[in-house]
Amino acid sequence: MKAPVRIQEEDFSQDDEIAALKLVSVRMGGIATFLGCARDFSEGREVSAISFDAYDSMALAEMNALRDEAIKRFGLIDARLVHRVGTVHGGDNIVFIAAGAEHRAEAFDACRWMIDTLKERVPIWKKEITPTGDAWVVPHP
Amino acid sequence: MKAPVRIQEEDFSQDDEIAALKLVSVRMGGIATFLGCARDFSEGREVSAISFDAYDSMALAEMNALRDEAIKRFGLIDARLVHRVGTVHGGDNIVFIAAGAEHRAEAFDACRWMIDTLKERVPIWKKEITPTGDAWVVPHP
Amino acid sequence: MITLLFFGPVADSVGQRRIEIEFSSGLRLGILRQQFAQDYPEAVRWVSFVAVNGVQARDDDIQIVDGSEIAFMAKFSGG
Amino acid sequence: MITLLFFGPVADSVGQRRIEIEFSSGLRLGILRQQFAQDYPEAVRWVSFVAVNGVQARDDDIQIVDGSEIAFMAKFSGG
Repeated sequence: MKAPVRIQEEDFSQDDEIAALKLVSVRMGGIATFLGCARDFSEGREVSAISFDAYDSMALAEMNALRDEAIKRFGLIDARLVHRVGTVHGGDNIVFIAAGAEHRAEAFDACRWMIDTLKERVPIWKKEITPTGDAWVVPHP
Repeated sequence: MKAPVRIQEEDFSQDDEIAALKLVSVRMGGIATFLGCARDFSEGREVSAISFDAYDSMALAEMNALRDEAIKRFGLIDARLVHRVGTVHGGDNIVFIAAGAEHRAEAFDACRWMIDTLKERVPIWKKEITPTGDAWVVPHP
Repeated sequence: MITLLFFGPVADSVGQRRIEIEFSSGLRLGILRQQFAQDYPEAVRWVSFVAVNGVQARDDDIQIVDGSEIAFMAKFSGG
Repeated sequence: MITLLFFGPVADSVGQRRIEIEFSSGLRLGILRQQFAQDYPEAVRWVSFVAVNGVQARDDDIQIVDGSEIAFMAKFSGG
């Protein structure tokens, strides 16, 4: 069984993640997930690939803290977070978040909170590789 | 390629559904999904199985209308809805909804709207099979 | 012919999933509703919606054409 | 020894992912910050956060102990 929080180069399977999430309890009535994918276009520029760099140990600790906080805050049964690093191309998976709860409202709220908060707190950086050069992405405040 | 809106007895794969959704465009940056599962417990009663009955032709038409409306209303790139009928057991999948958009906010809003509205508009009925007898579920107003 | 369709709790209460009845000209939804309530007083307690040919119908004055499918439906509980 | 860590745009600008420096007693975060800004004026423009041993640190008065890992980090852009 893979860990519920991971940073990895390789792709992941939603089916595997959901199966692992469900193993925790058959009292889970609603699972909300978010899958972030690489787009071939960003703010008017064509993007050939996206490269991710992470402060692995801190990023993993922050993602685990996020999971713990989401479970407690939204009363989840369980949650999983996977983020890829290295280079991905248009259509590839980047990040997957799943929140399992007894009912759907908590699952949706928690899933959304986790992806929003991951972007704020987890030390990962994205570089867009375009035909006219590479550029690190600076998030808007 | 399976249709984006389906009512079926057999289980489905999230990986397959997401792959089909992504084929539409590599401009899809965020995919929000909802998976509804059978719980072994409901409002204090142990539940051995859940059985679903549908007015198939009308349910399919309503689900297609839901998809069209969600795509238009939230500016989605694409969406998929699958609902199982027949008998399912604790932990089994019941319903899957996926919303793909350029950005995550629309994907989340649309996914949530689709499951909320499916429950209101789509002619499907659920019977809980418990050790002490069967009971059709009457939704709270 | 007119086909009456029942699903879920309504089908269980009626004891059938479909009933065919003779078409008579000038037939309106309200008449079918009344007939159904008279014939199946237990089942009608479940009914919250009626659909005519797959579209929800709220107006009892709706004219029913020959060959129509009328569904008497309980509150939906899918999802 | 103190290890300075750089990632993403900061690493590109510094041209390295880690630099080891001698520990000196009484070392505070503010001193390391100033030194970094002096040595890498281009890279420092990217820096929005500093972490000491994996925990974000905002107070320049923080005492740095021997063996610490100090990360100079740009705004996060994961997800």
